[in-house]
Amino acid sequence: MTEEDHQDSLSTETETSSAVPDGEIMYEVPVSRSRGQTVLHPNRDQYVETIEKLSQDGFKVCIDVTAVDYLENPERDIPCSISPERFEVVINLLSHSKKERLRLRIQVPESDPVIDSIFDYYPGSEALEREVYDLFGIKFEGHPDLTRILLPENWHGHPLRKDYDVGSIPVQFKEAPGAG
Amino acid sequence: MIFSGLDPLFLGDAGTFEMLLIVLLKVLVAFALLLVSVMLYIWWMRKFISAMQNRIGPSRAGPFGILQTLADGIKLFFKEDLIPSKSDKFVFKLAPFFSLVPALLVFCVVPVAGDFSSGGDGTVTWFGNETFVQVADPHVGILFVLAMSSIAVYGIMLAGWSSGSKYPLLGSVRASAQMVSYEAALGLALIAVLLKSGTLSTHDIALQQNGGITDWGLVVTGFVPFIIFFIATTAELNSPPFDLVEAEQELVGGFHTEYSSIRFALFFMAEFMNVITMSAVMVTLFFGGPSGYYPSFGPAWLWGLLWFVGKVFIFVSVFVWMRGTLPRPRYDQLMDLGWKLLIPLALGWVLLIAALDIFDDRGFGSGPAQILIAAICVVAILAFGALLMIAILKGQKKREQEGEEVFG
Amino acid sequence: MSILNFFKGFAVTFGKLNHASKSGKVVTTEYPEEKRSKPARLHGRHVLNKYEDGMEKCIGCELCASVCPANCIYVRGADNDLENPTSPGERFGFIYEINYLRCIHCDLCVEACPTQAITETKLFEFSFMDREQAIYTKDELVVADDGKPQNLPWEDWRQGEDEHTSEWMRATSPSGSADFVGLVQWAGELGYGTRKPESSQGPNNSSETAPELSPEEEVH
Amino acid sequence: MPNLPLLGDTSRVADEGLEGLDHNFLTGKIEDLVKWSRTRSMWPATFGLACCALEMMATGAAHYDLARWGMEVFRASPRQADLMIVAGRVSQKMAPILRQVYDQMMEPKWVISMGVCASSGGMFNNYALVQGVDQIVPVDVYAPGCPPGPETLMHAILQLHEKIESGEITSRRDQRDGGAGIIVEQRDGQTATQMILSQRK
Amino acid sequence: MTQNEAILENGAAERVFRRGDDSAILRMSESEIHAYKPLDDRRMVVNMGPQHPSTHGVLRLSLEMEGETVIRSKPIIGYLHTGMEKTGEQLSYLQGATNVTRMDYSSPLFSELAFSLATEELLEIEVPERAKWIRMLMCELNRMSSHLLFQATNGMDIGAVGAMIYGWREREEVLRLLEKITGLRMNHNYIRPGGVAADLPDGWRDDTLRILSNLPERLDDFDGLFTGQPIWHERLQGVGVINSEECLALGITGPLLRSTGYAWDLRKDIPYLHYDQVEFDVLVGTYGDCFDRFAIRLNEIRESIRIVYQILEKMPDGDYRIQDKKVTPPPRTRIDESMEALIHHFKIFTEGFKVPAGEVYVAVESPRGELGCYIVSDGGPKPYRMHIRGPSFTNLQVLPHMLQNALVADAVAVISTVDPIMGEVDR
Repeated sequence: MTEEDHQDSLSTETETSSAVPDGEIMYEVPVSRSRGQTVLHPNRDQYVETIEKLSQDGFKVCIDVTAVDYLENPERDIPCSISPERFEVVINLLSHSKKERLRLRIQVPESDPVIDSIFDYYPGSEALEREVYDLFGIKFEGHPDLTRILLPENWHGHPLRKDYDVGSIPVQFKEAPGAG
Repeated sequence: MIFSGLDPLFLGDAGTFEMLLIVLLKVLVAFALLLVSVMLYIWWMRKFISAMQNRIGPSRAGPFGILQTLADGIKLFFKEDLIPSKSDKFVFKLAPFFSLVPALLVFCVVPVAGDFSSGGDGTVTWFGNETFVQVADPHVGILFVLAMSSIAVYGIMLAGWSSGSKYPLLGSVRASAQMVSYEAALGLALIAVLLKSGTLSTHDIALQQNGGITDWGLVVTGFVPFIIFFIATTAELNSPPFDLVEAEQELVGGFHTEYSSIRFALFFMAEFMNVITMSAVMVTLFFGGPSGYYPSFGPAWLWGLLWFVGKVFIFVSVFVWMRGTLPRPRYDQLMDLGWKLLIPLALGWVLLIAALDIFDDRGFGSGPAQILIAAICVVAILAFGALLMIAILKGQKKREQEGEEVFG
Repeated sequence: MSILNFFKGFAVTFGKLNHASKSGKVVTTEYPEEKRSKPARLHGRHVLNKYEDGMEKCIGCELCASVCPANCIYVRGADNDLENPTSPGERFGFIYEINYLRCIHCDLCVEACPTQAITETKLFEFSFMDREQAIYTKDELVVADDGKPQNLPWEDWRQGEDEHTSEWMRATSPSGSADFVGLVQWAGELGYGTRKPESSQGPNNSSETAPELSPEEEVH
Repeated sequence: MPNLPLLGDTSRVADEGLEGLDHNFLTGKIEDLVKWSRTRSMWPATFGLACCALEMMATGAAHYDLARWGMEVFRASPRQADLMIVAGRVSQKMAPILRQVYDQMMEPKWVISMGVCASSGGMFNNYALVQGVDQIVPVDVYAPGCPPGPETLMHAILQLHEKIESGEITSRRDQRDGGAGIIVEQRDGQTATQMILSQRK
Repeated sequence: MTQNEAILENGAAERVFRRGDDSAILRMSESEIHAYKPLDDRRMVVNMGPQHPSTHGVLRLSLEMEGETVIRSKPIIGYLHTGMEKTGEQLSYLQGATNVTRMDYSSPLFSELAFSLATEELLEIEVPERAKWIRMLMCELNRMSSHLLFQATNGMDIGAVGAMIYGWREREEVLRLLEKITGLRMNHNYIRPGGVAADLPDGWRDDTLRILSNLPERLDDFDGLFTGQPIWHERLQGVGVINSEECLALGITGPLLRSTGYAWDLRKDIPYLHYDQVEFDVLVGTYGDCFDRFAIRLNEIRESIRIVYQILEKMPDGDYRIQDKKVTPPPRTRIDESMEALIHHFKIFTEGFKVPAGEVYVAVESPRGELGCYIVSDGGPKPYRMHIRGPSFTNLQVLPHMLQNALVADAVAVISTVDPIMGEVDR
């Protein structure tokens, strides 16, 4: 099935079922385009179903799982049916047969930073999800071994959150103010 | 003239002062010579490897870096020593000596020089006394070599075990298994030489080979025992590519991981001293010891010494060459090689030689009978080998099946 | 023939023995006795240049400090003394420090400097005993009266390492535009005068200068 | 009697014990010999962390050849190493291990902080890195650069050699608290440990 | 692609999905592993690394072993965590290349390329032709040096110390060319958003040709040392086997994936720069074992040589940076002449150039696999979020599966041929 076919077959369905999504629909979820790249915006609760569909549709490889903290920059271009939250989990999928990439952006609220793991569909997401957990504090439900991966286990905080300080110290100079 | 394994020094009168002097001198010279040659060998090893790698190698310690090993030694000597708290302290301290002393002792039975020209009797005359240029020539010289090289295993095994940490333990387990199994191949390869020479005395073995290359053990025993002996020696010495015991990339430092300072230096020295002594043993057994072409001028023992040193030098260089070239086999592959190839091959070869010898004795010394018996032996060996291979393959298949059942 | 293959490796290593084959020669440069010749663009230790009349080039604009990803440059500008100006123009670099324990030699400062005041020499052989020593002040960075970089006692200067100081900046056209190739776009330096730009942005620029000898060829 | 044959000036013995002895013919030579051996056979520990580790290994390879000083013997076991070249960024997670390896090394031991990341964190002035390995272990020589070229590393090593050769080995533990720092009082007539390599043969 | 599809039809990757106790992975946190005492007496837990000669830097492997056989294992990483993604948010797009280049330190130019391509995608600009070809040239040279580094470390890990020095020696030749072009031996900061930092220097062509003519002979040396060597076969063949299905499930890319016979190379399949204009072959293995991975890397150097010859032929002249006032600083003569140019110069170097809001993911084929860069821009001069998808990070997940039932010595071979660069794993 090509991309167009999907849009044709799915758009008729969604027009009747859901509440006025803007623009395109693929795999029953709203779509946006960023610099020509296709981005799906599934709901946090149902995104695993989307993943399942995608994995059956040739997107055999999960290339990347990461997250973005939109604390300082709440505006972003997402379809208006999706309400922006502080965190966004970004999943990159690749289809070798179609030579295509797809990106999923899933909104995760700050109050409840939990999302389902996609380990059962893509075992390769294990380390990637651990990294997101480590650096952003987003928990993945159903992950077999959700522990810190990059930082020591007794580390406090999640450094890639925007409210986490960079932690830089002043550079040593001889005549700069404060230099000894 | 064959002295049936006894130094002519001790023939005749009861001990004189000169005899004592000569023996003492021999001990001292052998010890010093060995230490100096170890020093030079380590330097040569590093230089030779450097040359193979288009580098310069040690060059700042003395001219051409020749004092490099001395610098290493002094530095290690003045380094802080440590005995890990988890270790078995007595054994930990003892182990390096277990390693070093046998290496020194083996060298005692090697004939280093003497008149080994064709017709010579391998003796020199010092202070009016006729003697061998070797510290001792016991009747059981070869057994002594075997015994000492086995004791050296204890040094390594105990070192790893007593360190009280995991990598050295793995190293020592490897060491004991590897050395015990290669000891067998080593011994069987030796038997071929012994069968031919009919004596255990190293001096006599060397002396029997002084008639030229066709008399060398290498040719007499038919190359195969030498190859087996060489491979087994490499494994026995932990020399690359069979340095699994200390495999740096796998076991950090193997048995000597926890050793530092002078104790480590002793291991270090023992390891390289073993290379020299085993090369010397190999030269004695298969390459005629100090025999070779003796010009008519100059003292004969000097030519013997030169031949001997030259041959040993070639051998140690080959060890270095291997160090610089070959990747390291895996532990189980090494054991496979020992048990499944070398030991059966050595055994078969001994049988072949023995059969040929017996036929010789019975008067079927020449002609078609010999060829026939050789052919029969080869067929038997091949059949034996084929059976062995079948057994190995069967076993492998069975293990694979079991593995599949267990692990899916 | 696996047995033959076993010995192939021995042939390779033996062939590498010095002068035993084409690829077998010692390639070692014997530092410290000899030093390999540095490529002209190497990012080494910085210098602060002067104009040909002896005035300092630095105007204390702090562009270098702000572009430095490691924040290892500290600059403060001050107004020139009208009677006895340090640099042409209104201001000069009053304090100039580089912390070499932070500097990553990315040369963004050289690209940023509007007056080509800071450039890099080809010296990279220096090391420090303590942290203070690693902070170079203006006294150490600025070129001497003859326009040559100062040879500090812990630096290992050799002949010619000061010669290509501004090479990175002069690499063809600093803006990338082929129209400006070959144009002199910078002021002269004390001791070296006006430096020529690098040539060509064309497909074949091998013919103009003889290829630089590689160090190993020079050694032997 | 201040001056004794073989022992030299003994006037300070009353105050300082044996430390107060000048070096005489015998001990002076032994000390020189030990220093010589330490500079000619300084085995580095394999402590590669990041980019600098590649340059460290390149320094050991054919084009630069650390083996000239007998330094190609990179020891995997810290027990046998003399020199720790901290080659690369030291993260907060790695810091305790680095210290442990340093503690496992036997005296005398030296540390070269190779590259700016090890020396000060370099451009990564953030939460994850230790901002200077000298907070964890005493550093003898800092090599700048990111990464330092092989020559820079060799320069640092030679500086360390020079430092060892000009320093004293007998009384150094008192002066720094047990660490590897080897800055000690200079002997008469030696004022600076710095050297100019180009003048050296 | 039919071949790839055929490969995939053979069975599912049951092994990697297993979650329970019998899986290959020791699924415990570090402190749990520390406290863990295997019930079975014959088993012990051994830590390999982080300071271990063959773990390529600071990888730590916890191995549950029975004798010398590895039963379960877990790679523990983070010992080189540098906080680069956080630092990347502090640096402007102009400075960003200095940050990313330090991730994969054996092939720094690829990280720069991914970052630059992503930024350019956000800016919606197209770099000049010459810049593209220079980028390709540099990347292929870097691929050679990276694979030569692999030959060196791989040889060292298997115990062939000689090979190590040969690898370093050939790599040094390539590094010297890179140094001549970029001014630095490593961490070049050369490929930047908008083009490259400087044009190729005089004499680059001769230097490149010299390397290209010398290298094949040196590669034959590796063939002599390794490829036919029986011990080498014994050590690598049939060790660390993995199949395509497992690779895809685990998100493995690069030579690891190709070693299983699955032809997937971004240069060929989703071409970037001008890789569609050069001829080269995607090398695939058959068995997916260590030997295939070794052979693929060795022969990829040869393919790179082939590509570089074509690049030399096709190298056009012209600008090497985009002539866009917003991105590229003005020519130096203009600074003195025009106030506007001076202001541009100051703006670019103080605050950097602004990048329109949006987010983009761009991937390139690094020597280790797919190297991706995900950038979110909020319209300012610094990335709002900069994430690098390092191939080694994902590839490391394969270790426990390859190591199951292998010996310690195999572990060394497997780690070596997975060829992780810890800088890129831990970032």
